[in-house]
Amino acid sequence: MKRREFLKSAGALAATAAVSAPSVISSAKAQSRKETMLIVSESGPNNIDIHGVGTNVPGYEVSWNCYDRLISHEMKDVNGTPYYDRDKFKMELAEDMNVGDMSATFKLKKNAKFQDGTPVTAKDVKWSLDRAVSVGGFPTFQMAAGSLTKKEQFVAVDDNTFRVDFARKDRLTIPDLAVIVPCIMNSGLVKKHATEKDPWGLEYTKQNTAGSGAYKVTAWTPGTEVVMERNDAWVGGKLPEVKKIIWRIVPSAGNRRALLERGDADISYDLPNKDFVELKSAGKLNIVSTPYSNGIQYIGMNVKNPPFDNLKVRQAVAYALPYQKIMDAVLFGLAKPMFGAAAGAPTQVAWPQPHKYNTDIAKAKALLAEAGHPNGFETTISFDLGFAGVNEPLCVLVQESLAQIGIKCSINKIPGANWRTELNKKVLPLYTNVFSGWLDYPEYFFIWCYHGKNSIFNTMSYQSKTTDDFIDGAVTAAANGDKATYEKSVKGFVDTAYADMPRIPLYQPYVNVAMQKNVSGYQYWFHRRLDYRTLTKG
Amino acid sequence: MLKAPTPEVDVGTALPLLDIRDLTVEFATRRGVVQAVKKVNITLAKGETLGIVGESGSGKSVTSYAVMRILDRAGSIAEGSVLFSGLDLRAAPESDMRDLRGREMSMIFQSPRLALNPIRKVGHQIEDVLLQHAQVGNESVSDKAVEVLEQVRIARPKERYHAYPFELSGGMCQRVVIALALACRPQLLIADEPTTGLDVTTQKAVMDLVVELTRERGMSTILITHDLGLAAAYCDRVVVMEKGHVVETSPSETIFKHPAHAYTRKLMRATPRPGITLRDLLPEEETARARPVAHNPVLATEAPLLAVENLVKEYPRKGVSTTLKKMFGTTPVPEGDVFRAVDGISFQIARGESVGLVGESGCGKSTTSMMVMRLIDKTSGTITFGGEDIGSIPARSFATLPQRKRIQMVFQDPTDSLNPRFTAARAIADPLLRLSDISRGELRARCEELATQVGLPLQFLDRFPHQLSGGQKARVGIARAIALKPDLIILDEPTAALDVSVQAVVLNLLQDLKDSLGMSYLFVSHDLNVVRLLCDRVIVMNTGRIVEQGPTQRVMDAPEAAYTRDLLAAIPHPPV
Amino acid sequence: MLTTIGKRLLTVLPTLIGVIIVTFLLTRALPGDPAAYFAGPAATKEAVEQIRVSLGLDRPLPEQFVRYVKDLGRGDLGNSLSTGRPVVTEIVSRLPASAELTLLGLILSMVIAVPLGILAAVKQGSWIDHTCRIVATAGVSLPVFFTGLLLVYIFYYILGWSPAPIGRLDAFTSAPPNITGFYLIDSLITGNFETFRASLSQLILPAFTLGIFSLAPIARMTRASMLAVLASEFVRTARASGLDNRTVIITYAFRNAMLPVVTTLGMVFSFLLGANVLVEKVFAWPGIGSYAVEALLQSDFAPVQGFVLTMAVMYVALNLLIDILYGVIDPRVRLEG
Amino acid sequence: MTETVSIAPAAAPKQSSNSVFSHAVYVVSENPVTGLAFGLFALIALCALIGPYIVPYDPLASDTAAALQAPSWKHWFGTDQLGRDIFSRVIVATRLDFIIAITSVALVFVMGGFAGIAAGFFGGWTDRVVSRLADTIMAFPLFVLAMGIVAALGNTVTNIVIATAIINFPLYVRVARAEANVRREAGFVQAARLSGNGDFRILLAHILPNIMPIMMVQISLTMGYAILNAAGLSFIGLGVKPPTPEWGIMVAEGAANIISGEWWIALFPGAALMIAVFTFNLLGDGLRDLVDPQRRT
Repeated sequence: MKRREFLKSAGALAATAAVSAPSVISSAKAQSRKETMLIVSESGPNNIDIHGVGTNVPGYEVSWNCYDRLISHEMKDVNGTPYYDRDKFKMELAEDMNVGDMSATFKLKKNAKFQDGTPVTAKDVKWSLDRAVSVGGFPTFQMAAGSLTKKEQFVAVDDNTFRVDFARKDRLTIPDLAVIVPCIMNSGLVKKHATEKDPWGLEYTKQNTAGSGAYKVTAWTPGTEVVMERNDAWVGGKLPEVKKIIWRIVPSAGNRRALLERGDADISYDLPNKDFVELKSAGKLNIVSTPYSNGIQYIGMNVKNPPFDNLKVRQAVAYALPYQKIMDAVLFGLAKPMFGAAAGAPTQVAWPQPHKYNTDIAKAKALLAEAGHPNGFETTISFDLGFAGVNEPLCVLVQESLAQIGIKCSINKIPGANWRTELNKKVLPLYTNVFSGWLDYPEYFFIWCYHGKNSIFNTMSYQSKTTDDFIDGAVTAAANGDKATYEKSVKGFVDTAYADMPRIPLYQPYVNVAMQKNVSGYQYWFHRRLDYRTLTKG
Repeated sequence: MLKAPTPEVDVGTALPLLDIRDLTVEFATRRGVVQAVKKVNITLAKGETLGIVGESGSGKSVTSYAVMRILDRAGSIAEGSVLFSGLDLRAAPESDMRDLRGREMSMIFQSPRLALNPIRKVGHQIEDVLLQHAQVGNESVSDKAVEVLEQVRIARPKERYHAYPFELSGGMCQRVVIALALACRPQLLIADEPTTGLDVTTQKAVMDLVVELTRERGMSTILITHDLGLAAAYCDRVVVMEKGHVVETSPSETIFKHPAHAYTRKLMRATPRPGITLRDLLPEEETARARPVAHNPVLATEAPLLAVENLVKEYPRKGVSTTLKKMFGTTPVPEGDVFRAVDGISFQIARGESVGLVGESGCGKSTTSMMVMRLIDKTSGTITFGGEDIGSIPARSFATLPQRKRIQMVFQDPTDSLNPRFTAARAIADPLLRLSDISRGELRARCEELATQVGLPLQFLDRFPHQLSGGQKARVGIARAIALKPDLIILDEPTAALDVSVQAVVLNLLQDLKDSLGMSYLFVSHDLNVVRLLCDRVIVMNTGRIVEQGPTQRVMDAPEAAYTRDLLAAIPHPPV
Repeated sequence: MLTTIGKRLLTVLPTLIGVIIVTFLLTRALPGDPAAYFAGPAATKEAVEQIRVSLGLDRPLPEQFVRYVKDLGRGDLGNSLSTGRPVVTEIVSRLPASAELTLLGLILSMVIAVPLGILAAVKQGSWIDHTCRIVATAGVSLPVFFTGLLLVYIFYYILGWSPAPIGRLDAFTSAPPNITGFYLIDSLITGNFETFRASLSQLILPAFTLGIFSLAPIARMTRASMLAVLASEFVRTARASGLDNRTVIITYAFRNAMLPVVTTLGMVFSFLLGANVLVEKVFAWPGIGSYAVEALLQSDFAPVQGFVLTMAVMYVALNLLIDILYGVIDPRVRLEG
Repeated sequence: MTETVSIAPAAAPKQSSNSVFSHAVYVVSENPVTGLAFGLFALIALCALIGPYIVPYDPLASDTAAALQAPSWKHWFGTDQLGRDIFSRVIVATRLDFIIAITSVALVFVMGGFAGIAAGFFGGWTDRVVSRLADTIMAFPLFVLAMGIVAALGNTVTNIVIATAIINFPLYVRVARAEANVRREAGFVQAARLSGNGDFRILLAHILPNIMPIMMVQISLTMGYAILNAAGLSFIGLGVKPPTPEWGIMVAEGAANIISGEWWIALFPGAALMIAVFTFNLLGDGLRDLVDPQRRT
């Protein structure tokens, strides 16, 4: 209660300050201020081409807004927020899409031009998709997830017509053409900057945008700011209202909040949950919270090595976790619980869905004793320092809770840069992490995280023939439209995962965005970054 | 204020220039208030030269600081008055005092080099004073400064005007200080030990200059010194101070012929001068008790204890910026540019003999003693000690060799030579612990024995150096040097930092120890009067070479070298 | 003079070589695997391996070192893996930001600390002395990031006197043309007073944060050396010559007292450059400190090496400058040099 | 303070037993700031010693129901995000911070102090090697070097201590070298040589004790910087491991909450940190006076 009161007074104080303080921005700038969106975030892009080596997530946002794809998604309404519709596509560069049995044909918009004025042709499309499947690393991987692996699959029929040949039947192929990776580039322009060592011109696109998108990057200082200006000749959709985007990197979360509260920044989407909750209750800003699609934060355990190779130990941990405490103290309620489903609740054909465990220390102790560890054991719990705001208190709570059943764990902070290296070694005994799939299909998540082919995200080194069969079954059934088998398979792998419990889902995180009241047009996308094109300010 | 010219000395008749009445100066210290000057009465007539003589702690400097009102923060005038031309200085506001200082009364301090701002051209420093007291206008000030420099007999004053203090010799610096003090033609000059730290020859030149200038201008002068001889030689009247009191005030001649106060007599006697023996330095009652000086006949046939042949020491010449050295610790040596501190000297010391090594600063006497001491390595030549060539043993390894026991040293500065963190007993015990096989149990007894031998009361053994007086520290240093019963002791100006009365005692102690222990001494000193008392033979050095050596009596009475003659002539001679 | 500088430069060579070796080894000892980081979230082991080869990270250390030194010789500091730009360009564009901030911080600090130190020495033992000591010490007792955040909270969030802490300029003022890289100077040269005002107002808080942090060492040093000089013979002589207080304290005492202070400036600067890293993070300052920290945490070798090398060169240059300054103040050094 | 002519004491030699105490009393009473520093130091040392036994709450125990409470009678300094009692955490953290400060200083004193003395005393190659090493370290921006070391070796308390010691190395070398250099030609060193002391013994028994007073100032200053350094590392994320209470990491964690109004999370550990650094800094002069026998008249 006290906290609330304090918040109120702080808010009031800030409000008076805002009124009485001289405006930071002089009147001469007022006009440009109106047409400009100032975005603040913790980190910025390291590469503005999603095909580049090691492009980080902020880089995806630039790519999304500065390039077009053939197709995109329609919006639907989820709890009052526009939310991308997994199943409905809309045309972006394509004017028309015709999906056949083993191929899809696209007609390009005739008036589509790249930002340098050259028209967009099917050759550009082919070159861009060839590039995506050829450069290796993440983009190629993402393409492969939709069974797009070979250049031969992409055919420029004529200047205006483009065809994608399917390698196999896969229901993820079309959705995979609507993710960020298959963006269309100005092949002529990029090729000019290509070299023998760099045939795809990656060096050029790392620093420059060469697309037909709604915005173009006009200035970029890594780690400081990105400035984007509207492309007035954009044909991919309705011309955006905001003329200029200034994206400033403000590493200190406190300062980002201050900037929002003082009205200097228009939007910020990475703030601590606590701030979102408080800003929401203060009511000065628009706060939109949407659950991650197809994503969970979980506690993972390495099932290949003792002691977590023992199912009873894993179950003991699942009973020992302080789920509700985490929801309250770490997330401030801004997440969807993935625990404590009713005992008799049937398994859904959906992902993510809650498991049936709840905090029960007595049960956990009993299980641990059964597993042969009546006095517990020692281990380490690791987390990614890049997300310390959530991970650190979460791990502290987990550590404290596990100590009650005798498991003493020390906390191991791993800097963001090393996190994937460590995960890839697959030796961390106990850790917390988030995974979410762009493509919102249960089997997509499970292929990455539970399948025996042991991708990087199967961090538990989980191997189960049953699970593999169910996953493969679901993929095939989906491709063939066999709904019954599909549903059975999904329930099957979910049940197996919860029975074997190699990873314990904690909650489904929310994407939170804080905006000034005069900002509207926010849409939730699978990639969880901002789409500037629909934002308005007025 | 118009200055009345006072060409004649008129003691007693007119209003005195300076009248100090019942002056008491107090210092607030940690142990409470200490009176440094107690009820002092001094008058100074116009044109008079007054000497204030006393040993350290007598309050002579404090008196002068009180006159100038430049006492430390902790000090204050508690009582009495200071009248300057009838003006009460004690009551004068600070702004008036500032006007008086430098214009009406000036002061010269000891260590002239330190008395000048190291980073300001000497000409500008003189101008500061001239401008402060509005002696000249801005436009002609530099001409005036040059003129002032000229008056203190500085050659090429126009060039010197642009010199920094470090570019001038010690004597030259003192001339600049004098110029600074006299620039505004004050009526009173206070010279506080103006010649301490200067070589005898320079000392004489500086004193002569001061006297000449003050006489010429009819100024009054107060000369503060510990050297009774100096005071008597240059002053009309002498005030003797002891522990804050004035014990006697008399004309110079009287004070030497008929010292009235016992302390004056003691001081008088302790001042080394020609024609006396070592024992004469001690107060009368002690002279009687002292053993006569033993004369160990030196046998010419016997092999010498120490023989030095063609000894040379070269140093690389300093050339690179000192900050460079500070930053990088090493100095690249410019090739071929070396300085010969000791330039091929040869001499011998017999067993039981006491040899004086005399010369002015920089003549190489200290370097020679350090080489003989095996503290530094020679460049060439031989050092034979007790028949053994010790010169070829590296200095670094000599410290732990048994030969180390046989050559010891008493250092110039008793304070500097004692480890501040060792008690007296620990300092005396140090050589015993390192170089003898004395047991821990016997150690204390041996220390006490040594302390008794050097006349150090036993209760001082557990004190730290800063808790001891200068004389006591000197005794500790001597006790340490004789602890291992060495054959040769090098005495490096052992009394230079001591008051004369203490010096008298220490010199006698050294003589007694030599007699009883049969050691040889190499006595390094700049003071011929002292050397005369203690040494059988004397070696005179100048610029790294020996200019003359021979029996003390002969060298003193009939010097052969011109340099020796200059040296002897420069010693101030009190009226006898 | 030139030969002195030449000799000085020669003596710093071992230092620079030492810095190069230490940095190289240190960066290689960092636990991260840049290859895995840059392979992206979904890379296979083969993909990681491929990137490792393309980055030359599969070669033995000595070979990598030789290659690094060869590149250095050509003035090539390599490319930052995380921003993809040549490190040289990045440093050149970011150095002025850090230098402007640090210098202003240092100047601010000197402007406050030197008079404080003098005052404390002149009034030694008085309450003024104690207050100076407490104030200066209190400044150095807080972690810089905390001071910075506190200042932002008070002067931006609560009072609104200071502009938003988002770097060198607010989002709507354009940067002045790049002449010296120092916004204050460049905006003045081009007569753009609005930009000057904007960049100055952005600079004030971070510069104060740094300044507060370095008050103590400067004030302490000034006081100590002032005390020593005030007790010296030549100050006594000056007083005995009747020179007024101002001349004694400024012309005689202060100029001499500045000598040791000037020598410590190099150290204080090095100290500030370290603190700068944290201040830049708090104020979203686009300097090289924050750049290096990010790179360090991402195991991005090239920027870290480039940063350290730049700092080492700056440190050496600064010390050279201090030597020259020392020579200007102290004739004894001038003559010998 | 310059000492005037020292007057030979009249007191009997047995004075030395209680003089240490009376000297301490004098040093403290002479300078009120030093007195304050000594008082605070005693308080800090006491907290480090008995802190964990007197605190009202378990510093590690979370209580999410009582999270983010403002200071009250129940929780004097309020509670943090996980409902832990900040007062208990601040008090318990004293020990760790104290240990970090003391061990890092001890380490650098042993390394830098001895290297510096040897460099100043022997000169020549010893000096060249030590000075170059110090210069090399000095040429790094020190905090970044500390970050690099901790990042490379891993963020444990030991490594923080090592990194802190390394970055302070040049400071110790400089001071020790300069002081030893001044004394290498001193009379008492020559005398020690005449007494048959080898170089090593002169270094340890004669020179080292004499430069202790000035080293004391250095030690106390670097003790403060050690804590600041650890705090800075925590801010970057390279500090000690959670949930161990440590001032720096508590300030760093709480710093994000200042703007949202929970000032107490950062303020109290910040104040504790400030008081400690402040105390260590001010202590130096007092310690010097205490250790210096010259001042004990």
